[in-house]
Amino acid sequence: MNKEIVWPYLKRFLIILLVCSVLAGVGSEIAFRVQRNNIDRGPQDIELIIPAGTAAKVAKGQAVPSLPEEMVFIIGDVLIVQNEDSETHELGPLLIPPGTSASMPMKEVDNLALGCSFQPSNYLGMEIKEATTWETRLLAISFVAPPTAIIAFLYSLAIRGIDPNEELAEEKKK
Amino acid sequence: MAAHEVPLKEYRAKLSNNRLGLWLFLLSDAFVFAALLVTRFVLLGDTRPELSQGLGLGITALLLVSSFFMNRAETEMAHGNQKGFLKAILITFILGLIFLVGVIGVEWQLAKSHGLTPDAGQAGAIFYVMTGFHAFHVITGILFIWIVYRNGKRGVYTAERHWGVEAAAVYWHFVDVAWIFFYPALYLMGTVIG
Amino acid sequence: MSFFKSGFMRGLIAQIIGTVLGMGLVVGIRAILGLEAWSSTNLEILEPIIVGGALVGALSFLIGVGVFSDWFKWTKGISTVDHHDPDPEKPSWWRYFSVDFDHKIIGIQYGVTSLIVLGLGGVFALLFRIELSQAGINFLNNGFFDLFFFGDTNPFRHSGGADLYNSFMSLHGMVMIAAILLGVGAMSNYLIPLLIGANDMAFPRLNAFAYWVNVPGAILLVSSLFLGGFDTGWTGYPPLSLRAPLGVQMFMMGVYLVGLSSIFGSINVIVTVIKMRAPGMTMFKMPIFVWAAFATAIIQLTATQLIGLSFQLVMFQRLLGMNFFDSVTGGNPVLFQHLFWFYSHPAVYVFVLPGFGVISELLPVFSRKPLFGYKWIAFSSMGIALVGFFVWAHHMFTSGMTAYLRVPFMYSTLLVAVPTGVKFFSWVGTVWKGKLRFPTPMLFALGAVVVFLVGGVTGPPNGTVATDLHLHDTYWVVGHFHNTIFGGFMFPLFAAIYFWFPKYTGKMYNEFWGKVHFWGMFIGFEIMSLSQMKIGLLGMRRRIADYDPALGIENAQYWITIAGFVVFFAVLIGAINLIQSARKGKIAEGNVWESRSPEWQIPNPAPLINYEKPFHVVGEPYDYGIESDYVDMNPAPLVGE
Amino acid sequence: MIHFVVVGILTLLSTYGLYMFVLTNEILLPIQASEQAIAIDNLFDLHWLLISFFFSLIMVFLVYSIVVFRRRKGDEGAGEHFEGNTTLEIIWTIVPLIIVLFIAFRGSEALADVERRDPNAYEVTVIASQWNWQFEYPDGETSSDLVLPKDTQILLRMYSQDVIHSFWVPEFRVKQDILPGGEEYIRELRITPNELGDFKIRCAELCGQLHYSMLADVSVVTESKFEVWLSEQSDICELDDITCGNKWVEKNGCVACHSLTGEVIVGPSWLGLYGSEVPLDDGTTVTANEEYIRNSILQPASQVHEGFNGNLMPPSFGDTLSAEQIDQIIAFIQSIK
Ligand code: HEA
Ligand code: HEA
Ligand code: HEC
Ligand code: CUA
Ligand SMILES: [Cu+2]
Repeated sequence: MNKEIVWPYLKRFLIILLVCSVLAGVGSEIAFRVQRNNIDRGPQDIELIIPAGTAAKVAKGQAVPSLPEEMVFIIGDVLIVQNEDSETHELGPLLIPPGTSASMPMKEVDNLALGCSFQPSNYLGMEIKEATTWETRLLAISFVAPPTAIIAFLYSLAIRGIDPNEELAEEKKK
Repeated sequence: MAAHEVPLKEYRAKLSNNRLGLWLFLLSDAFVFAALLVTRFVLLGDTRPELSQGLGLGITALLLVSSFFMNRAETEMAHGNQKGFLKAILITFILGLIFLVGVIGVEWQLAKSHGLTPDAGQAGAIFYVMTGFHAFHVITGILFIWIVYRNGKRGVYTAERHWGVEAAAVYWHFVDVAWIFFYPALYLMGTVIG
Repeated sequence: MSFFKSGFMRGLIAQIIGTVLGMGLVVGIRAILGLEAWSSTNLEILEPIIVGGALVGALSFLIGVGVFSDWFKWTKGISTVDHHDPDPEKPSWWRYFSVDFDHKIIGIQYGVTSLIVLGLGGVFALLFRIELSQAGINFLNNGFFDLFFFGDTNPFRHSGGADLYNSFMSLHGMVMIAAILLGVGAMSNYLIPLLIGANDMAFPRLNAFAYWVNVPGAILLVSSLFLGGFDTGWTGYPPLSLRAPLGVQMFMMGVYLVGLSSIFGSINVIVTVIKMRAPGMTMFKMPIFVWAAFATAIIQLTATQLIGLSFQLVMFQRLLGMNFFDSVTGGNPVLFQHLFWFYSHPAVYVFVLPGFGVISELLPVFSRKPLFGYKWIAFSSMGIALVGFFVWAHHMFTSGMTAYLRVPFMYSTLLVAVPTGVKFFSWVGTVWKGKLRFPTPMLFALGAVVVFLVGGVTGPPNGTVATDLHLHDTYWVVGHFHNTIFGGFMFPLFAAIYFWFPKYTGKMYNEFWGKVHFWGMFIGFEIMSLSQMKIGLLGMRRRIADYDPALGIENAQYWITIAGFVVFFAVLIGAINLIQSARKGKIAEGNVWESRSPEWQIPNPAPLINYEKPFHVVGEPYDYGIESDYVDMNPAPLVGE
Repeated sequence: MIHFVVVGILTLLSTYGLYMFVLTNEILLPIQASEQAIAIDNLFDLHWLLISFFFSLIMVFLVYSIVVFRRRKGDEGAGEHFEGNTTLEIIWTIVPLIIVLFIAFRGSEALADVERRDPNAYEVTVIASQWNWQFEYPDGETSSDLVLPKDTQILLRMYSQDVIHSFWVPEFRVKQDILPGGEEYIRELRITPNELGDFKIRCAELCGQLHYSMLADVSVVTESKFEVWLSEQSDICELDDITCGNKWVEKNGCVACHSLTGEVIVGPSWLGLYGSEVPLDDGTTVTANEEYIRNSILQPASQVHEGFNGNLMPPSFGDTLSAEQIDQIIAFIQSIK
């Protein structure tokens, strides 16, 4: 294949691809806003309440239904544990006397099992994920932009074809 | 196929068809290799099977060197040097054969002795399917090279008409390039499992 | 010269011998490895033996039929000629049953095989449709089918009505798709060289190989029925296909061979189109069908590899325990679906693009008007083909794939409506203010537009995720794709068969029976498919052997079955008409349709060598109504020639 | 020009007719029984409108051309000569493109509505296995029917024990495939039933021989009825052995494969099984006593009834059934004569 023939087509395609990528980015951002699932959200404060009588239940080996065994966070979330029980509870580094609350910010991606006094298993599983990020966005754009660009490129050729001779002449003028 | 009864002009036209055809075939084949890579990354993620690093490096080097000799062979033929051509292509053939023995005869047996059998989970499956697919291409490649070698000895090729040599060379380079993608995916990327 | 000495028969005999040898080979290997070598009841032992036999058998067929002969000679340094003149000692039909390199012969071979396979798929459809005509399992469980499968002692016997239903249904799907691929091969092989002024395809031997590999492929496909069938649908999703009866192996191997045909056929098409056009025929002066075939070939060349790979991985998992897709032990079943649909979605555009090409080719001829927006139609084919690579996951909206990606796939899926729309609007522009004539091929072309329109507009509801959650795996989808397939393939195929009939037989078909064929097929089909869509919305799932009478759809089911029979008999009438006309029809001489296209400027039937002398393109292909020519059949030699 | 006016009017009429009298007048969809269905049906409505319009547009132009422009007898001339019109082509590329963008936008909105999460959703675990449904409620109650309270968002967490199945209740509209493979492959589906009534779950993914009959009943009941029902479902049975055995058999879906009437579904019928001589596939026979039946339940593949497939029956009942329950099942089987 001749370079002079291929380049003008490639150039046009790349420009169109660029434009389409920008459009796709904007479009997918709108779709994103509409979509919203639990990991595609801004950081939040998440409250966990230890109800009265928890210690007694745990001592008997029973679980407290309102307390999850597994929690999923995204980076930037803050977990606020409020103790309404009559005994002090522990969660990893946190020590929470009755009637008070303590908080724990989520800083990095991790999968933890923290020692914990309000689960019969003595552990609370915590998964900290990155919020749906540029990676997902990039993936989305990479599925949207190329097909759009292909269509736009092909029809642009139907509207105004590329004449290699003309291109060459222009090159020469410069 | 040194059909000397065909005029050179016609031969050239056919040659350009053949070239395009071969490249299209390779494009098609590349999709299998790409899909195998995707399969590997989906199933194994950032882990990899435990394999003999020395052997991997060794056979990879061999294959690269064989590609060099293949290139020599083709150039010699293009200059009409029959002797040089035969020598270079024979070396390519032997190197290819050693590569094959290295993968199937040694690496597979080693892996098996470490418990990495085809039915040993995803790592085993991926390892054997990737090396197996590639080895299948190597086998067809060396068969092809062998045929070209024999025909070369019979004096079928000339400086103007040696499409068979060229095709074998392009195919062999393709097999080589495919391995350049497979090698890191199998031997280098990610942490060892199992 | 007896039929039993034809290449085809030699191939069959070789396949039988090869199968036995292959089975022996596996038995031998097992014996050497110290495994239990043979068992006539233990399917685990039998499976590798039979697969080995099938593989060697298929290869033997190809060797026996003789497609490799020239290549074997090449390996020995012997040169061969591209064109064998027909052997005067052999009857003219002989060439159709043996390896022949002429593209016209190969085109007809593809076409006839396609119709036979289509008939087979149709019979399967009617069998399972009878089962569905009433609620309750009441047809396929009768004793007749037990006899058919050799009774109780057969380790592969089917276990009852629902099992047989599933096998017939799955086989219907796959056999029909094989018929489509064969039909596409027929159109592109027969037409491309004629349309672009070449005397053959670029690689005649490869072309013969690409045809003949279908034959053992089809044999394997159908043999699955005798090895327990396969209850997986044509999609063969694991883990179900990992547990399915042995027939699934034959199905996957058969598909693999048919896939090889697509790959090699498409190489030929692309090279021929790029390299072998007549002087003066720029890309934008090619007959429009060639654009469509070219776009089709791009898909076939690349995507086909992935269905081959995905099926191979399933076969390996069954045979060697290599775990790719069983999620209980770490595999990933969704991965299979991605690999599978990466081919199988673009494949649906393989089904329709050549048909679109035929429609675009015929409308101008019978409207006596230029094709409206040639470039736009040409680029739409390319657009559909290329965008088709980016939409595969719309078959997986409910599959449990990564949830967020459903939105970009929804968009790209809908985007295909744009180039398809351009085609439709341009077709309307083509017939607008034309002087329309309505012989059978034109009826089929117009029917194709209408039927595909129904199929096309029912695509977007599938394409938006939320509505697809309701529609997925219902008869709505069944209705959708029968419409797209009939509109994009079946109707255009028959349009092409009737239109070029004089070109390959030298005779004229019977117009009356052609019209009966059209109206029967058109009306029968729409009753069938509109009812399918309706019951699908109401809750009729796909791939079920029996349904809940409480859905209130029994009446519609009954009519679908009746309409299916109408379609079958309409096509049968068409086939008889074609056979009769080919034998006894009126001689058709010259440019029957007053077409500008080059193939109509040469005698009927097309001579052995298409164009003794290459023509020159001097005008536009579709300038009907202007005193000018598209091609100059007797050009003055160019300067320097 | 007159042609375009006529065709334009006809197109509008046809669109109106198709939309009003066919697509929205006929009963096309089952009743709407969940909040998710509302969003989906609104989107369907948009699709019906677009289908009506585009179908009419093309058809009217086509039929009009066929009728009005057909060749008259004896006229051998050509049609009007025009080769295309770039402006028109651009219009009919851009307009559908905009419509496509609009549908895609409405589509993602509807999807968001369908997936809207209620943090207080009531969680039910769905276990699918070849041709059987099983539901587990938060406190461990299990059932083979799905009973749901009205107007509460239900979070279904679903997994399969063998192949892929799919959860679908046409009246709820939504559908989700159910994958085998444990934690990582659990898939969720949210439904907020808003109509009282009885519906059916229909497995929507081909899952082998009896896929067609993989159905289960769904009842949407009032909150109070739901509480009552739930309390009846616990794994305690204080009645006589045979009645309890019957309960376990129904709950565990044995009757999906074993009939009580002598008919063979996929497993042997239990009618008259107890005490009979059972031919095994290795050629021997055994008497179907307690021992044999217990073994058949715990290790179905070990003693296989001749003519049946020993791998069809799930081997997992040993884990889910207690010894007492198995005894009660045996008592029940014994009672079927
Ligand atoms: C012949 C092949 C063919 C063709 C051409 C198409 C064309 C399309 N198909 Fe279809 N499809 C199949 C064959 C085909 N399909 C098959 C076989 C299956 C089932 C596979 C299986 O599971 O077994 C399937 C399944 C299928 C699904 C999966 C359904 C499911 O299982 O849940 C989806 C989902 O998006 C889909 C969408 C589309 C779309 C959007 C188009 C579009 O290309 C249609 C575009 C055309 C038009 C829209 C009409 C004309 C356009 C205009 C008049 C312009 C203006 C229109 C608008 C702006 C809307 N198809
Ligand atoms: C080319 C493609 C094609 C064609 C033509 C047809 C034709 C028909 N199809 Fe099929 N169908 C599929 C492709 C096709 N189908 C696919 C891919 C599936 C999905 C399978 C799956 O889910 O896995 C499917 C599924 C499918 C189902 C759903 C099954 C299920 O989900 O359980 C149904 C149900 O009604 C059905 C019915 C019919 C009927 C009644 C016809 C009738 O139109 C048939 C009428 C008969 C003919 C058109 C043949 C006529 C030919 C001759 C008479 C031969 C003459 C020639 C010579 C003698 C040389 N089909
Ligand atoms: C998926 C289908 C399926 C399910 C569900 C199923 N079975 Fe079976 N069962 C079979 C098949 C097939 C056989 C015959 C093969 C064999 O003997 O192992 C069988 C055999 C048996 C036998 C031996 C009967 C004989 O005649 O030899 C008993 C007892 C039995 N099952 C009990 C049960 C019980 C109890 C349950 C539920 C808790 C159950 N089955 C659920 C398929 C099933
Ligand atoms: Cu379960 Cu279909
Ligand atoms: Cu698709």
